[in-house]
Amino acid sequence: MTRSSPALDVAHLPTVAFTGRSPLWWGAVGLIAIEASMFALFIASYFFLRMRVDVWPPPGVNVPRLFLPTVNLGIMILSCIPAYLASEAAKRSDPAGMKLWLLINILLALITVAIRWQVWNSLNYTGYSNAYGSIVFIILGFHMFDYVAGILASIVIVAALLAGHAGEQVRKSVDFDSYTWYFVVAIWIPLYLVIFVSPLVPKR
Amino acid sequence: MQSALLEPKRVQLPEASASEDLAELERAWSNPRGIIGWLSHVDHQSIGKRYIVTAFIFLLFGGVEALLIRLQLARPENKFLGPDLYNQIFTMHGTTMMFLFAVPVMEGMGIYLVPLMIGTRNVPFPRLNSFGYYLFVIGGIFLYAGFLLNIGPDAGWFSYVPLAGPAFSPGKRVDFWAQMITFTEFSGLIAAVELIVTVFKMRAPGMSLDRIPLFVWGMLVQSFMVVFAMPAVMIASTFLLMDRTLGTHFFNPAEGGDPLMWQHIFWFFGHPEVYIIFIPALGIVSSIVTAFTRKSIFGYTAMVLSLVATAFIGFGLWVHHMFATGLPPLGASFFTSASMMIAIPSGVQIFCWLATLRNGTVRITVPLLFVFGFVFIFVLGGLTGVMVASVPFDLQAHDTFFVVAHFHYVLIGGSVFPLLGAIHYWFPKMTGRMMSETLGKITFWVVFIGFNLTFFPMHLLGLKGMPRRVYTYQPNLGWGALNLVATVGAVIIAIGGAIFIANVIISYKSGEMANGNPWGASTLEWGTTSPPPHYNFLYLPTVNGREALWSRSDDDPVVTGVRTDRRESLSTSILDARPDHRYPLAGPSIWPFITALAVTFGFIGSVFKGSLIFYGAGLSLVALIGWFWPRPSHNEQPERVEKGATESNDQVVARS
Amino acid sequence: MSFATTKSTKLAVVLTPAILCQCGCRGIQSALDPAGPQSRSISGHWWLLFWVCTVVFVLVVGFMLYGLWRSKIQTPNDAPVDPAKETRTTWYVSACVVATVVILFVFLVASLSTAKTIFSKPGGKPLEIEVTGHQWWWEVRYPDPDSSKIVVTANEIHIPAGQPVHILLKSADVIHSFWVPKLQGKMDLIPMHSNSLWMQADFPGVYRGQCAEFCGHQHAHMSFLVIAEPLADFNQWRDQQIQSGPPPADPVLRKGQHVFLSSSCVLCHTLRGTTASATLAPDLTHFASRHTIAAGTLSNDRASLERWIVNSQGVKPGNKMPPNDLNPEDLQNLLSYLGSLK
Amino acid sequence: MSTMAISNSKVALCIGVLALSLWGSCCRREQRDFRATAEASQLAQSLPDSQLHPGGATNVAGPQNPFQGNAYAITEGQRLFTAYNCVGCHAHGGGGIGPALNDKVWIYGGQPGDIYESIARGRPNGMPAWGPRIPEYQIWQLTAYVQSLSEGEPSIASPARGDEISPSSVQPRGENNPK
Repeated sequence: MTRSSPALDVAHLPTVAFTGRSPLWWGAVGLIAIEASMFALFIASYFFLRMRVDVWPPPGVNVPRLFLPTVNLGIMILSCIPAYLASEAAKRSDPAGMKLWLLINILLALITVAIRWQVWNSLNYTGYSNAYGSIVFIILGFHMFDYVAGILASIVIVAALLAGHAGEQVRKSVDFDSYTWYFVVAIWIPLYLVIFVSPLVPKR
Repeated sequence: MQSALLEPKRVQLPEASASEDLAELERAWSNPRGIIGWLSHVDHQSIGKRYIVTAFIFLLFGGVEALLIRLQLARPENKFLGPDLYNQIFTMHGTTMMFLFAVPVMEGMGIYLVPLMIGTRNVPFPRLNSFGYYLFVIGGIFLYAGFLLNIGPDAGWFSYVPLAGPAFSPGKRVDFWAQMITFTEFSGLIAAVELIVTVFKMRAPGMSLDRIPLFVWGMLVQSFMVVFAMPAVMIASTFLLMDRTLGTHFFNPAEGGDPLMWQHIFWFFGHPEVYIIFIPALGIVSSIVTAFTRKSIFGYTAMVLSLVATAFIGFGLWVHHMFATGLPPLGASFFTSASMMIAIPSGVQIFCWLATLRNGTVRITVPLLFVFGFVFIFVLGGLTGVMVASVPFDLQAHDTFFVVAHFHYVLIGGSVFPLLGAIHYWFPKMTGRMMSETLGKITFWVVFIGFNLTFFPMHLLGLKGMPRRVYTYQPNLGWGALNLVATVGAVIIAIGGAIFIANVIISYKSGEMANGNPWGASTLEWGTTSPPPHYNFLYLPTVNGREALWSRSDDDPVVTGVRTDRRESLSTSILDARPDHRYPLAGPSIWPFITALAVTFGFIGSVFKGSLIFYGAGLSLVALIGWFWPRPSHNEQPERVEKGATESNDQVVARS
Repeated sequence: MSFATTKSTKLAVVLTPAILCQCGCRGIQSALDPAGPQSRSISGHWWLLFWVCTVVFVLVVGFMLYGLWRSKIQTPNDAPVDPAKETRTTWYVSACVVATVVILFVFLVASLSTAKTIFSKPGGKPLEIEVTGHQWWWEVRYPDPDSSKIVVTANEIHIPAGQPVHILLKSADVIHSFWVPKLQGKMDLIPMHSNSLWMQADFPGVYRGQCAEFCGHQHAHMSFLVIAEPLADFNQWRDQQIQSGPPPADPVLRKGQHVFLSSSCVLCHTLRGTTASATLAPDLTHFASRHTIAAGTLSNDRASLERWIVNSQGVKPGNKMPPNDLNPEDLQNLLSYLGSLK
Repeated sequence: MSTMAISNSKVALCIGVLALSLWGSCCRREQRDFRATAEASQLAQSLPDSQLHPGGATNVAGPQNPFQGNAYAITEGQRLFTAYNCVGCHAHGGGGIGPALNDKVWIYGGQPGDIYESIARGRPNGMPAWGPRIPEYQIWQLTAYVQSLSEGEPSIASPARGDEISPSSVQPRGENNPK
């Protein structure tokens, strides 16, 4: 086996890449596509159920005021800024920046969770009341699950950073965390419109 | 900057360096030993083979159930199985075949073959991949454990509410069904994302989009369909489970819910599901036809476009399962046209294969025989499919044995025949040994004859008015003779299955040894040894044509500079596959298995008590931290070799 | 030669449907043995689909075998690609695709026009019948503005021959599907949804129907009969069904009625003219005029009825009728009484 | 290798034990008992006369419900509860003319035997005696359902809600229990 063949030497290529160049980014896109189709189907189910009845929401259901949910949405959108700055810090390989911005992100997120809890408690129906309650609560619940999962992931990453890890895996994770966070916030906009705004539009 | 990279340098690869690389690769890619080690495997070959073997075991179970169904229906008023057991068995049969066999086996083929075919070392997220496998196998075991404990689901594989709802399906039977869906869909989605990213980012340099093998295109398109279709069934099963265990009202018409919503969501998944099973099979057929005609498939672009078109149209057909629910006629005619339209891309593929066969030089081998069987059976099933797309005829055929015949022609013809061909075709690659051609030919003819004997009479039964899912029928209806013929056919298929299993076992033990490329085929997986080493290729290949191995010359470069002392591969750009960066791959880990157990605890627990899902989530979080917590060995330093954990080098070298 | 070919072709054309019909078309529940305009229209549509698809199938498989044979005798390995041949192949393939599109278009048009026929409201004032699906039997009701003229029966639908009927479909529990293959395609009965279909029997006769959507344990034993009669006979039947049953004439029947009214029977069944008025199970007012018991499971004779009453679960496991442990005398009296309910 | 064999057999043993215990708990819940013989469906025989008074002792071990924990029987009981018009007085457990059944307050005792007796023989102030009309096994099914309303039956065997057609009749389980 004498080997004298041309070779494509890639030794000098980097081992980390971000955004569209990175397989991890595409993995996140896949995850986001799955979640997005789930939420799209929730919305479709919501309107399917709405279409089937004459009065929507059903009599006796109080739709919450728009104020708190809207403020909450504002804070959520705001929380994307520290997420973005954290991911930029990750690209620069700047552990202090990652820590700082992630912590701010987590703080803002926790505030929104508290406000949400307040909103939930103000609803006078539950998932067991009727089909309206069921669909609204499953949307709220699923999004909350995603949201909390995102926060927990950030907390774990911060813990890793505090423990002194700042290698390529952690940097990739911070980056990954940022775009999943954008998604979780972005998908809330249509959900907010469906749950809090659409009931204000009278059904014919 | 990067395009300069494509200019290869001529370097000497002295034997010494090659064997040094070889030794390092062997060490970096060896799998740990023992039970824990076995559960830690993350290489795509192990996971792919596990998927395939597990799925075939489920095929065996599903087949036995089919046989029991046929025995019960062999004669009128048969008392062999009572209605309760019969309903469980036909539900288990459908569920097993759809969720535990057809989709996983195709995904297993993809996970095994795609990285080899596109010339990389592993899928990009190896641990996630093994996590997906564990969820699948646990979901399957869960369902069958339930069945053996008399908790077998009994509302049909599409569990129409209200029959499957809390009031008409007491106990945990349908809950087990619904939660099994969650397990298998998780695993399906994971495999889909793996495959998409593998195909997008891990292709060998030079394998631009228009050089991707058709099988890989098939897996890519299938994975996209999975990503958009499977969330629907997860949602549907979650709704169902919540209605059943928590008392929500998604499907309760009394409180504003709607039973038809179940059908819409389920079939929004359920129809694409058929194409999820069938599109990889199209890829298999293309591979086999190429290999045995020694010719590129005629009309590569048309083939790819028709795959994509099938996927798109596949999402617009779901309502044709609901023609009898009393839809507005305008809507129905839209879905009729869409359902007929999907025959066009399928037709294009068939015509292109036939053109290839006609123009090429055909070697008739067992895999190709299965392709002929595929064309014969699938065309017939496709034509009956066009028939039932017509609303008026469907109103007669729907939910009768005509439809049973139709979808078995499409699914067995369109998917199982290519799959059996694929096993005969890729067996030498997977095991290093050839399968017996003689036994293979016998398998083909026995299965082919048995299949047609079983399912052709069902068309007539359906037209004579026999509804599906009846556990018995009365003698004066005149269905007895045809049913008996079908049962005889089923027994013949079972004999064919036994011959196939015997062939696999005999060939695995003592088949003729296979060289790297026994068929003289063109795709990259045939460019390495049989079976391939754990790292797939000593040097990652480059590609300069559609039929990679046929267009390859000694002057074509191989990739060097990817680290061999740890698991690493090359990531390339999406469109034209230029080298982009070196991509470190995760090594063996037990954490995916532990995480799967934690998730299992939550999923199974929540069937019995809703709040357990939160405990499961907590456990999963702990497991995930264990999984993802950064370890130095994973990053900059070379992989540590665990003591005594490597396979002995001699062994591996001897094998390769 | 040519004569022989035409003759054998003709023979084949004549024989194939005949053979198919022998094993495929006949039957009390066969979709290809139509007895009304709707079903006949569908069946005509089917034969169009069948013949065209058969031709396509033969062509494709024939071409596959021909291609195989051609390539076997062709020039051996690795002949250089001949561009003219490639172009020719492109043309062939395109022609096949165009043919596919044309055929599908024809099918689509045929399908839409058939759909129009079977869904459109026929002329004349149709008879309305309400059918409600229960696990596992059919409630049949002939509505009338005058509530004393409402007819309620079960598992048997009488219709006048040669006249369209409009069937309104409802469900009391799970989804069922109403299907009389010889008269019309099927339609689902869905809780809280109302569906309906048109059908017509051209000639007097008995047409069997069956539930076509899986609905639980006894989905297999959920059939019914459609009995088409000349209009006069139908009207006579209807008038007779409107009446409540006559009081029992002799002591045996009186005892039988007493057994009925004092046992579990009354909890589920109605006998108009008595205190039994529960609607969970079939109305038995004119029970003896029906042809079958238990939704087509048994024929309506004394022995079968005895079997059914004593041990219905042995006949139709899982059905909602409890077994009845009556003493022999009561049982015989009850059987006589039920047998008298013409 | 031998250690592996040992651990394999241990695993197998554990799985076996687990399977047996699962079987024990599941076969009762999942059985579909179709009462295939007439003897099984005699009309109700009264139980020994012991607790016919309001406030009768509930701790005395009475006869066990043969359908204890059986999901099919509970659902059948639910169907019969509507079918035999128990809802007319008791609504869907919430009470009306008759007492509420979805609380832990029992006037005539909450043991299966007491409930059986109440259905079979009736109680003063309006509860009719169903014994002469309803087969014994159906009374036990009703008993099981009535017990499930107050969580006297395991929740994994009880339906989460009904699928009634008339909207007013729907009252999900647990509505009265604060969550």
